[in-house]
Amino acid sequence: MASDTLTLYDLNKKIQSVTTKAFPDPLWVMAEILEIQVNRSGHCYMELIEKSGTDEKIIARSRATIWSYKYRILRPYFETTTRSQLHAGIKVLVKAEVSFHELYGLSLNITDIDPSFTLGDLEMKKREVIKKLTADGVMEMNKELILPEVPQNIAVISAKTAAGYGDFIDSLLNNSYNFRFNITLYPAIMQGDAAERSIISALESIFKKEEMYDAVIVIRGGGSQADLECFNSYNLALNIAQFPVPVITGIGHERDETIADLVAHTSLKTPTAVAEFLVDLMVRFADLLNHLREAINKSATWILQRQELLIAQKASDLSHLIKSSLTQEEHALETLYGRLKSGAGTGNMKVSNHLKSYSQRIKYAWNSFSKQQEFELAALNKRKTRSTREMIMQQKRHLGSIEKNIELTDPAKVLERGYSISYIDGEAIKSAKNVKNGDKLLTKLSKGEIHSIITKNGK
Amino acid sequence: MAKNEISYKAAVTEIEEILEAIEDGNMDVDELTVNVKRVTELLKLCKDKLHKTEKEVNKILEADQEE
Amino acid sequence: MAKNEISYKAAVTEIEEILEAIEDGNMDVDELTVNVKRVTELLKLCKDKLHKTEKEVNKILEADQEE
Amino acid sequence: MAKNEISYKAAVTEIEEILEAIEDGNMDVDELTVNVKRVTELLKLCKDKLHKTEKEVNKILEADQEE
Amino acid sequence: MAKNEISYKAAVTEIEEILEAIEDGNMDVDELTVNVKRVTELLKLCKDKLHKTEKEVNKILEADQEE
Amino acid sequence: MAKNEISYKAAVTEIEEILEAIEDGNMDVDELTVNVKRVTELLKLCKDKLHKTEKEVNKILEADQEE
Amino acid sequence: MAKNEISYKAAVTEIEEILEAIEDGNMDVDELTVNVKRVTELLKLCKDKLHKTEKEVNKILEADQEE
Repeated sequence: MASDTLTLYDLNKKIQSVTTKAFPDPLWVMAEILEIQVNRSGHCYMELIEKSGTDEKIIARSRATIWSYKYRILRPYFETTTRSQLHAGIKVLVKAEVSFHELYGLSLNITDIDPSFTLGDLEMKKREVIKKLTADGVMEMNKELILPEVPQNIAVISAKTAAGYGDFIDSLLNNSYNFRFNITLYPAIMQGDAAERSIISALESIFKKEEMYDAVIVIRGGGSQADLECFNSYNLALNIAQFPVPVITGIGHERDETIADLVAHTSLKTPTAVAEFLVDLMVRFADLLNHLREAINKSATWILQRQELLIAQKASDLSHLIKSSLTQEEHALETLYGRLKSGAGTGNMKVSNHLKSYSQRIKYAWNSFSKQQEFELAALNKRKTRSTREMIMQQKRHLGSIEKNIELTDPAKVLERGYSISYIDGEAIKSAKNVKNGDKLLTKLSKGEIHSIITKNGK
Repeated sequence: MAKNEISYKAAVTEIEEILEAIEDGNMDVDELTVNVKRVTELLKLCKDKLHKTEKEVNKILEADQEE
Repeated sequence: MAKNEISYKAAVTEIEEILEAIEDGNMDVDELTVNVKRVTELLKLCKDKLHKTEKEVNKILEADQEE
Repeated sequence: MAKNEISYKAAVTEIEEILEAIEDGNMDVDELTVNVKRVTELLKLCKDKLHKTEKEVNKILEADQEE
Repeated sequence: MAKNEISYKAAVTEIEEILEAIEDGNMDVDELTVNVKRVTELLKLCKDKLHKTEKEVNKILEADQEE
Repeated sequence: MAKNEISYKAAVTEIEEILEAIEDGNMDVDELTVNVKRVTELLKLCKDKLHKTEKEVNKILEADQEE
Repeated sequence: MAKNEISYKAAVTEIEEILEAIEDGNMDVDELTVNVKRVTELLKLCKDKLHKTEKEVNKILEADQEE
């Protein structure tokens, strides 16, 4: 046996002393809770791990303990701050003493916890889920469904025994208006690790009878305030968002809404609030019906009154119209009579004027005729005088010119100018040819005659 | 009466024909007197008719008013 | 009755036609008396009709009001 | 009377024929006196006729107006 | 009944048509009496219908309220 | 008288015939003398007639004018 | 049941349509009664649907308790 051989106890004791030496003070350690368990004496035992950032492979693992006296203080501190329980899957920042026990091995003794680290982590997770749902395009899907005015047929997802459920049913069915609801419970686990799967399976059951329901109510009453983490789950939100019936949540939180609330059609704070909301819808509808009834009453009355007025108006119109029509007709007849009187008068006047104009026309015609005739006779008279005188004058001129011609031709006149005519044997001599010597010549002059004998003939 | 044998309208037509002939100057002076006499007769006839009609019309209208 | 053979409207139309002819001076004096008489008759007929209608209408309207 | 045997129109025609003959120089001086005398007589006849007609027409028209 | 053969609306329309014709003066006096009688009948018919309807409507609405 | 047996027209015609013959120049002095004498006589006759006619016509025309 | 054949929404829509027609004044008086009756029926149907006639609370709660 080698000299350096140690008993296990010795070895562990050695590790214990090294460890104690190496980690004299507590350290702040970041880790994820893999498992968590509280035993009967109130001690809390956890299995902490660290996953690789890339492939989610566990790269470190350690046990950790919160002793009951500490746990009683840390648990409420953590839960009120984060509104989440210490449960598997969350990341924590804890102050831990590294202790090594020869019998139990290495363990981290947690003395303090920083809830704000977990809170940040949860918030980040929540944001990631919202981001994913938004990327899926389902965030608004359930909100876009139309909630019937009268959601009477209701599927409720709740823990069967929960006080919230009882309150809900009570205020719904005992409403003071006697409204009627058909409620079907789909029981589910509403907290803890199993809640997500349980609620989704309830939704799936409802989905099979989808057409029977006007709304799906998800309520959770009375449980711990720090029990809401399951309602931030991506899977549950995806199921609610895509559900074909409007989902109304009444999960019982007071501050932040869960993702289930965000994607639901309507989210209310408590189950009772949901019940009031539903009753209120009914009241509003009943009001609408009353309002419509009154409106019908008013309209019908109005229409009848209006028609009555109209008919009365027509009756009075008739009487007025008839009277005015008859009066008008009477006036028209009087006008016609007046026209007859004046017409017959003017007719005669016209005709008699016409006759007067004839007398005048005769006068004018006669005057112009007689003037014309007188004028013509006067003209003829003038023509008579003028033409007679002209004729006489012309004859005078004619005779005068003849006289002149004769004077020029008269032999006696010729002789007066010194000419003479010689005769032989009574014949006027025009040539010396036949004249012989001794012929007795008688020469006539203007005044007197000369007798002579030819002695020489100069032929 | 012979006078009534000619209607008012015909009388007026004849008057106008004679007047036109005189106005055109186509009438022999010898016929003129005859024609003027004719026109005068016709005018008288028309006037008589007119007066008679006037009286009758007035009688009718007065009778009507009394009603 | 013969009177009823002509409607009120037709009577008025005839009256107006005759009046227009008289007013235009296109009417033969010989026809004037006849036409004036006709118009007077037609006017009387119209008035009678009017009065009769008035009475009947009043009777109907009064009966209606009493209801 | 013989004078009336010739109409106004015929008288005017004869006057015109004689005057034309004088104006054309176709008339024998021996006949001139006779013809001038004839024209003068015819003119007188026409004037007389005209005046007589005038008187008659006036008489008729006056009578007409008096009515 | 023959009365019911005409609807309220048709009755009102007919009343209005007759009234318009009277107003326009296009109605022959001869037809006036007949038409006035007709309008009066139609008015009565309308009133009757109106009262009957009023009663029925009231009955229905009251019955509804009592529930 | 023989003088009057020849008309004015015939006298003028004869004068013109003689003048034509003289103008032809074929006339003997003795004939010439005879013819000239004849023409002279005829001229006188014509002149006398003309004067007489003138006087008569003037008398007629003047008388006409006085009217 | 026949009642359930019409949904709230359809009932309200029908009521509103009838109401509009009445308010527009386009409704014949003859149709008024029928339509008011129809509206009243629809209203009754809706109210009946709304109000429960039997109390179901206990039934549910009891059933719940038994589980």
